[in-house]
Amino acid sequence: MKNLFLSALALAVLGALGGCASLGVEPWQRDVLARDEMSLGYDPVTAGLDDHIYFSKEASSGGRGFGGGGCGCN
Amino acid sequence: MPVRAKPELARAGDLLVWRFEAMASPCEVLIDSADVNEARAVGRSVAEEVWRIERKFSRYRDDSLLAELHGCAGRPFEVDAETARLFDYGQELHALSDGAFDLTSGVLRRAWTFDGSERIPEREAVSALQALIGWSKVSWNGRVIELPIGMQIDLGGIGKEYAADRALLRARRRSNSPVLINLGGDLCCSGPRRGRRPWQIGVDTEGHGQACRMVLLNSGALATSGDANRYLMRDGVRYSHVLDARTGWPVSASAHAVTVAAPSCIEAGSLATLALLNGAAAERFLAHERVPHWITR
Amino acid sequence: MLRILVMLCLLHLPSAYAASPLHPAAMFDLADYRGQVVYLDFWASWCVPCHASFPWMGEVQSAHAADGLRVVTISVDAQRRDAEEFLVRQGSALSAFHDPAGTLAEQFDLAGMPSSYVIDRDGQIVYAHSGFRAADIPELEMAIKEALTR
Amino acid sequence: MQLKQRRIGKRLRKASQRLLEQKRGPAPTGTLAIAGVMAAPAAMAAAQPGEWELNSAILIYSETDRVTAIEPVFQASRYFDNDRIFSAKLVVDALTGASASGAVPAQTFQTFSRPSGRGAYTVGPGDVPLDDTFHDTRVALSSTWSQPLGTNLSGSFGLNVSKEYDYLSIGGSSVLNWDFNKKNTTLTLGLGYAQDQISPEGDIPTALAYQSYASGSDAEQSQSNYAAQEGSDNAERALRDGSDSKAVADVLVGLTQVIDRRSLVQLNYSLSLSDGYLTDPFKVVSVVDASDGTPQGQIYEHRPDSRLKQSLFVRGKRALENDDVVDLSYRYLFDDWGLRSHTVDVRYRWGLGEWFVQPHVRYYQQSATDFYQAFLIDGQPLPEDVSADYRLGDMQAFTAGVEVGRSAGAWGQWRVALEYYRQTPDEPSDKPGALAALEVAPAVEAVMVRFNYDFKL
Repeated sequence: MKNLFLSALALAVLGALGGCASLGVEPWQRDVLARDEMSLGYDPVTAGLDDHIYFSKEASSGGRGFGGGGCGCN
Repeated sequence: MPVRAKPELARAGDLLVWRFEAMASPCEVLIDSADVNEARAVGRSVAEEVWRIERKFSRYRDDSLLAELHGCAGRPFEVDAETARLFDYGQELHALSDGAFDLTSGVLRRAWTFDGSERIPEREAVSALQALIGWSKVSWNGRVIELPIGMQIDLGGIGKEYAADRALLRARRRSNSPVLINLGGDLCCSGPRRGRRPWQIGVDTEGHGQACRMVLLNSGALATSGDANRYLMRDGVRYSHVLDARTGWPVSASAHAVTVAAPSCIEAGSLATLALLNGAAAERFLAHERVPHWITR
Repeated sequence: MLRILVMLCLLHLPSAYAASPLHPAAMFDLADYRGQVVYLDFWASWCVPCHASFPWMGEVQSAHAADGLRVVTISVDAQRRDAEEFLVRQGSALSAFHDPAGTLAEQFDLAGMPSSYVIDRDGQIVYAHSGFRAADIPELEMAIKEALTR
Repeated sequence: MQLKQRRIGKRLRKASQRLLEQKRGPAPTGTLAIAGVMAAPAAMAAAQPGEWELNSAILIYSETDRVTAIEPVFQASRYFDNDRIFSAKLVVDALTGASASGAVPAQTFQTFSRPSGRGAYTVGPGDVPLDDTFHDTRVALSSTWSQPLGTNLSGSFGLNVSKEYDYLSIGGSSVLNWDFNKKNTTLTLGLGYAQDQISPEGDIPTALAYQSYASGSDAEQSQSNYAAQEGSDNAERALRDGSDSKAVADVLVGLTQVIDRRSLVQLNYSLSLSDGYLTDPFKVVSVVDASDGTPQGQIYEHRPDSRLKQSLFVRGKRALENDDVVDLSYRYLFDDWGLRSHTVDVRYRWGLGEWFVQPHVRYYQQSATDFYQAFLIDGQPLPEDVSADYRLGDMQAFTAGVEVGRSAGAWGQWRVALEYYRQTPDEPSDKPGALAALEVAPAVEAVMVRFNYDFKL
């Protein structure tokens, strides 16, 4: 199961890398992407609070990005 | 005295504009109101106040207070409170500029005419005039002035800005509508326009008759010193029209024009003038003062 | 008396823009600058390092105007208003063109934002750079000075 | 000739006020107030070198009858030349209230010892046992340094410390971002390591040992037994360890791809390995009678000593033609404890000029870990690992909320969010006897209010 999943992931990444040459925009076309709310790291403070709440209430955590660090939350 | 064009009220977009001439400049009052009568009343009061100040302090009129003062040279002359405040202010600028700004430097005009030609005056002519310049030679106690014979007071550097500020006070007494007063490039406004929109101002610092810069003004004043078209040129050297009262000669490496924004027009104008007198260091000077500014070199 | 003409324009009036210094991209022609060294800068109001590059470009322009340097800036903002507002904030007196369709940007094949090019007196690109960091300044100034003395 | 360089602003201001016969001090509103050359308010521009960006928030999280948390956050980021950023963040987390101990409810009063071993508390018939002495304050400090490492490579390096009354965590992390394909593609590699130390008051309980206070037939009896049993409780605790530790290592590989002018997609694979003491020292498992379902007592839970978590996270953001932004994400997570979870998160940012409204919906579903058991049957052999913590059981959770904010203005930007969160754990299917009539894992409801304020210096 795990191996299957990993190989599927590897395929997906390779496919994305291969296909991405045709995707994307020119540097001067980044007006919309440059907006704060389009950034994936927008509002890290809120993301941190959310992650912490769900970390302490559910058995899953992480994945979204890289907060790092542990916390002994109950 | 040239015949003045009759003041008139015009419409510019959704603004009413009262145009008049004063201090050898085209002047305008912009009123953000739809009420024509109100606008006319505001416009008139502004023009009256500017004309009053012009009459009182003009160096061209023989009935001005300054003409009377110059006639009394060598004798003590008591001035009214308004004049005293202007002299005090001039004295402060003199101190702040280490003497580069001087109310008595107007006589240099006899030697310098900035018309783009190469008529640089003789050294002797300038040094002869230097004898007639220097606020320190004037006796001034805050009420009574004694001007040595031959010396003159010229409010050229501060008069127009002062008139703009005074006229705005008059306009505000007349009306609550947003008002902007523009006296030939020195301007001040009563606050933002209706709907909290800023006044959008195009400033022509190159003298092309075309706006080179756009400035949005929400409150306070904007004044410009310097003029790209007023200079002398000889042997490839550009002589700016900014004269240092201490030498009688143009400030070297001075900016062509400096525009400054400040709470009052007199403050903006003085900062712009001081920036020009700072020559090559104008940028450093204004950056140090932390005021919004635009310098044309 | 100072004879500074001040024009008051209204935001919503088209005439306000006619008086603005932002020219359409179609008016840009490198040939107009033959004999001068051109520092061509592509910018946008949304580009963060572009904010830092403008004061520097202003300084470079005033320092080398007499040597024949022209700093020409081209905005790739989609909205003209955004570009104008940026210029107002910057208080920029540099020549500015507006290229919303990216026609010029495509011609110069920008590698990033901002992108700048030093073009010599014969109209040849002698230096290209993308991005603007404080550490880039010595190299940029070197490229400009080299083109000016050539 | 140069003039002296000195600030003359104050003297000039005073002189001009005297000239215009204005009062001293702050200029009256109107006439000559602030020199205001400014453009129309626009979204806060990105921070420039030399500037500080300050982000602050306070979260109030409140469960019905259970935990209440107040969590202020303050983050300061200093921008330096050449895209270097230093950032420091302080989080304080003050908890009060009760949390589920893991024990099942009973038809009678039950008495439990407190996690510290000092004192006891009583739970009424039919009520889920909640440990009501639950309060702690956590202080977490973290700092990050980011800088370019090459033309298309950047890195950020962080350190963090988190301290609670009985818990200490120290960790470090580093993230590398590699841009290519005209910055349309970014490859991210993240590594993190943390070392945690737990030293609970009353020491680490012995796994699977009976908690000293068995259920009493009624409250009075238990109260009266309290003093008599204290000695034996202490004796038992002497066998325990004072503290224990765990280490957590994280690896993240991510790919961000710009799709077109208005959309981008992110794909993350992350792996997290925890090793050491992963048990919750405050949780117990009830041992119930096989026929009538009455709790006979409870044992301390025990979880495996290591956990390997893997997750796949996909996120897409798209700005619509009207500039509203849709933010969609999905996470699939699985671990060697047998847990599988799915998380879907949807946000829609609806722009209204300088204001925005952002509805938010989140759905979470997890399957139980292999060792999760809501209770144990008396007489059956003890499993090696067991936990009755409902957070390790089958459950669904749902969040719905809305955020409102103003993204413009000279004084910074603020936003406020209100969210409702509801967890519904699955009820165990084979409850014996009287337990069948009781709700072992009731739903948990919480309300969250958050206020954010961002500004620059």
